[in-house]
Amino acid sequence: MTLTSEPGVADGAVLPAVRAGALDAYAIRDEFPILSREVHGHRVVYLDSASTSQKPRAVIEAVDAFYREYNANVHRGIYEFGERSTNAYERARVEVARFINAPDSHELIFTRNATEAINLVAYSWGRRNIGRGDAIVLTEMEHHANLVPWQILVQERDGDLEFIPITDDGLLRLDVYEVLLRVKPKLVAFTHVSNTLGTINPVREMVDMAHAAGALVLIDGAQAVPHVPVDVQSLGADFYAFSGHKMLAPMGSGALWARRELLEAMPPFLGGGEMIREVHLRRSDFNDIPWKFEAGTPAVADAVGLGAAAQYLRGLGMDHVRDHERDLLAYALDVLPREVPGIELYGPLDVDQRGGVVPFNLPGIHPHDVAQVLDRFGIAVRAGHHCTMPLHERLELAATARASFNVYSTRDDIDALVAGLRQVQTIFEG
Amino acid sequence: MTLTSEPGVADGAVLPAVRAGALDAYAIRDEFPILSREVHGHRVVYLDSASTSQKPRAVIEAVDAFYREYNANVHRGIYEFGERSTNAYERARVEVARFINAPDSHELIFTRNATEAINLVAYSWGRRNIGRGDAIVLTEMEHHANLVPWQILVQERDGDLEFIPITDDGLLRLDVYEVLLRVKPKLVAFTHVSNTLGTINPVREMVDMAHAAGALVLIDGAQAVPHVPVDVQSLGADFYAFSGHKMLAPMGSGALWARRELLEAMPPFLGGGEMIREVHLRRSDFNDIPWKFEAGTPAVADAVGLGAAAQYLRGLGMDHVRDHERDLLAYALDVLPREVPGIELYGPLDVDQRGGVVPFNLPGIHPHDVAQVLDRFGIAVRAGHHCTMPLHERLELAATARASFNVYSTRDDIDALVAGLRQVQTIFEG
Amino acid sequence: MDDLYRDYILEHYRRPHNFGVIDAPTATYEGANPLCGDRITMQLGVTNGVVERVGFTGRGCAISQASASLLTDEIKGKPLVEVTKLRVDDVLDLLGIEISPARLKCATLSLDTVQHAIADDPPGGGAPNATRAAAAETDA
Amino acid sequence: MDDLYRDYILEHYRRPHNFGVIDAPTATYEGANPLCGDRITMQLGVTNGVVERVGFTGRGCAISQASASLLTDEIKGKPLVEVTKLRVDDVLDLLGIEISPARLKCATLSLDTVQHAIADDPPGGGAPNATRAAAAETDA
Ligand SMILES: Cc1ncc(COP(=O)(O)O)c(C=O)c1O
Ligand SMILES: Cc1ncc(COP(=O)(O)O)c(C=O)c1O
Repeated sequence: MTLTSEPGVADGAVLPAVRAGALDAYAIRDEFPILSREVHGHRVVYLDSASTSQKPRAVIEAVDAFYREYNANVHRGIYEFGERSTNAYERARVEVARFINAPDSHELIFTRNATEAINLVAYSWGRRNIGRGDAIVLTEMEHHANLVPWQILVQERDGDLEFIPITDDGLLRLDVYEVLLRVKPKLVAFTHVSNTLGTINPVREMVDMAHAAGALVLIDGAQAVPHVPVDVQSLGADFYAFSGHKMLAPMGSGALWARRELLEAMPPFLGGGEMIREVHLRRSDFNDIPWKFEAGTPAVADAVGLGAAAQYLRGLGMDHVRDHERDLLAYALDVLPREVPGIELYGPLDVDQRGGVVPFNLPGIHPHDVAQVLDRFGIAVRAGHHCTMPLHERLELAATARASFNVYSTRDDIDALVAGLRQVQTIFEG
Repeated sequence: MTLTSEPGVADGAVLPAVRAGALDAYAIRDEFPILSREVHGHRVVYLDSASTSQKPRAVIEAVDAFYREYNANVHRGIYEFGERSTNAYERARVEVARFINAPDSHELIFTRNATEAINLVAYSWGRRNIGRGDAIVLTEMEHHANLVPWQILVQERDGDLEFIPITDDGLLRLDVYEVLLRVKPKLVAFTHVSNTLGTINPVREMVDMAHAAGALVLIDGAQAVPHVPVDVQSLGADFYAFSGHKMLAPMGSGALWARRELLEAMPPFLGGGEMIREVHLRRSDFNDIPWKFEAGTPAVADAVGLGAAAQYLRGLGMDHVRDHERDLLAYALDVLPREVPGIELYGPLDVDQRGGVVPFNLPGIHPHDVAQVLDRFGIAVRAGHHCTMPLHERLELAATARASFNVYSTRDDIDALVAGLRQVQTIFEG
Repeated sequence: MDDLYRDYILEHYRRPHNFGVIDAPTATYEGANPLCGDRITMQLGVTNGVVERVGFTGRGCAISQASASLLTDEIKGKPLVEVTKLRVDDVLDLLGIEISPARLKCATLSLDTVQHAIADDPPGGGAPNATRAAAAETDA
Repeated sequence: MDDLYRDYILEHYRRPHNFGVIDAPTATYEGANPLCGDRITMQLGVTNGVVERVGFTGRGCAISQASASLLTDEIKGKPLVEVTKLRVDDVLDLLGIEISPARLKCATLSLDTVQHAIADDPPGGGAPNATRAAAAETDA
């Protein structure tokens, strides 16, 4: 199939946003239209990127161009728009697969988000492979998306869940993991990077341990793909799920990657058009992967936007992205305790084991109030349980506030946060 | 909850596109940017709207504005963008619910497309309610989306499928339906309007018959909601599924409506964030409807676009839309046989029982070749089985070509089709 | 400068009225908004259909604490029937600030909890010590 | 004016070469592209490892019929080993027109079917009359 080029970032082009081998976050900021707005008379300080990222012009325009220039259903129409649309959709698949170094782009399934990707595995692989007494090993730090689907599955199939505990610093207890593997779980599923504490888990080591014990491994990469270089082959993963909308791509985009043999052996998940080869009234044959798992009209524009986002990030270089965010993290971990009296910080102290996520509390002030007051200064942070209630229970925290970074985050944002938090303290202590 | 207004069509505003109680399709055409393009040097004659519709400026701009002005995750952030985003998302729900006259907007679940909506019912309601020997009644004219999920379900649960046959004209055999209901099916699922033949089925009558026999009814409204006034209450439906992208809304949008009691009794489908109330390591409580069925980050911009599309169509008036498309259909059914020698047309002859879908064949010329040659003239029609293989088998057709209309379709489009088909004949018979 | 955190709201937050447990409550209920981690326990002492005594304990944000403080002031001495008739808007009036959808649950947790306490307490009957999460819809 | 429908393509479509059944085929296979409803049956008469006779029947679009006509011309008289080595690009070269992704399956159905026929026919062995759908991926 010849894939002609759709508008986007030129292959391998060096963006003005990378200078002397480092990101120029100020230049990048200019590429995100929303960040030049004002909120309550202040510049936008968006520190909720772990929830969803903002989108660069290249992505917004890719979506817009899809609808203005060649909108059509994919894989169907023998006409100009249909061919361009199919081309762009399949080219986005190649782009995204390449971004995580998947060996074969047909192993990449477009989903709405990481949640759907994980549920797809729980329904399709899970219902065929998990039976009475079979165990699945998770961790105490999982996002609900990598917990609830397994709860539903083991409840239905009479299986078991086991949990790798964490240290008070938010690191996984690998010694306990080793013991848990003795129950010979069928699957180990864990997050690559914690959305709440930022912990970067030792994936390769954990995968090797799981494989040695005969388990398959699903990795929730929702907080990894946007922030660190991800190579599913060198990680040794069996299933890798992630969200597009957290990696600068449109809402409604996400993906599941899995090894071909696994996908081919799995029964379909959703039934309908596109995922079939031949349909009769009482039986059907199914299509090849990845289409077997993409029933119905896909979110084509969102997928095309995801391709553009992957291309954009590749242009920046994920090593640069990671360095940039680690620098910000180090700066935040340095300045916050110094400048904000009494602030409590959670998560690993070692910035090499941690992504750009800073959970905190101001003693005596509820995180909702913190977030609400910060909003008055144009500062967006998240307050609540961040979809990790069990982790909050484990840490005996009712809720936390969380600042999280992305490529467009700057030291100015952290300085603004510091100033905002002091205002919060003034209001509540005054 | 106070829902503040996001940009879009003003409530109840009379659009310039409605004049003297009828659509002005030429004025409407101007509101669809893609239709002013050229394809192979010709104006765009887009006649594949049954596959997916084109999008008006109002929808494209609603998506664009979302990303440029207030992109954020929903239901989470206590900050300006998060509140606007949540507002816009929930307001779109109200708008779409109102569009099909749902009694309660919380009964409306956003999905990727009609396919996902139907699968949601098959997984959640189906796995709880269909057991060994339980029957589901479908029809011979179903789209694969309303067939394959039920095949998968009955295979897993050891249930049965029964099919209402069609007449050669493409009308359902209600006499046979009556007999089939004697097996006391648990569910009757059928399409409101056929995507292949255009047949508008007598929904109300069929629902009453099903209810009298104790069955619930799922209606596949993918081809109805964009084209005829739909009132789920007066139809008496239990479940109503449809796609957004066929009704001028973005790709990746769709919805399921169902009666509150049914949704409340159903177990969740996808597990993850947003669909929970409280999560512990080994058990969770689920959220209220509709959020119970919306796990993970939704396709917010697409939903907002769907709201804008519903608003746009409401502005036009669905009665006007229906009249416009019936006029086009009557024109096409009149002019095609007169002007295109030998053309074979399928589907009901009565335009009152039929939507704007015109399947046809030119004898001796494969529909793929028809479509391919038409493309040279900028004309987009669909060729193949239109995701209704069993219907094609029933009609003993390997494939058909299909022209289908939407609000922006005009008599000029049909004239262009006629001229194009004559060119096809010249090339192949020459 | 901030609409929400008026002085009297902060005052109620810092020194809430009716904070603490009461003796021999006739109705007790623990309400929770799992989405923010807020928990509040309401105790009522009802005599002859009138709320004679009321107390609350628990933690939460300024909005939920202030609303509990204001609400308990409001219902003390009121006939039960009137308390059951209180609506969300009444609480918002008591607070006197504009509440965004995202904070609505914070503002209404105390009312939800009071009304659950009353509903669980059969009129004139015993006082089952209910401890169950008050319905929290979504945090939107 | 249309790239695809050159005169020789239309000529092959209208009067395909090697159309019809052959006597005593050593290999027969029915290939289908369910996505367009195209079906083609290929019959080979192989003697001493050489395709001596070949015939096809079935219906399809101009592209698939022309490609079957051209392909059968091409393989007649060729050693089997060479036929098994034919690739998609060879068929596209035979057709000599630019094929869009959407029509690729039409163009390659005949080759797929020939190669399935050969694969199903154990070399030097019997001639099982296979009738199975040739793999059709997606119509993209
Ligand atoms: C670690 C992790 N997993 C899964 C998810 C779910 O992502 P989504 O909402 O895109 O499905 C998130 C997002 O919050 C996350 O942080
Ligand atoms: C009648 C009918 N049902 C269901 C569908 C599936 O729609 P979607 O692809 O949006 O899920 C279609 C679309 O082709 C249709 O025409």
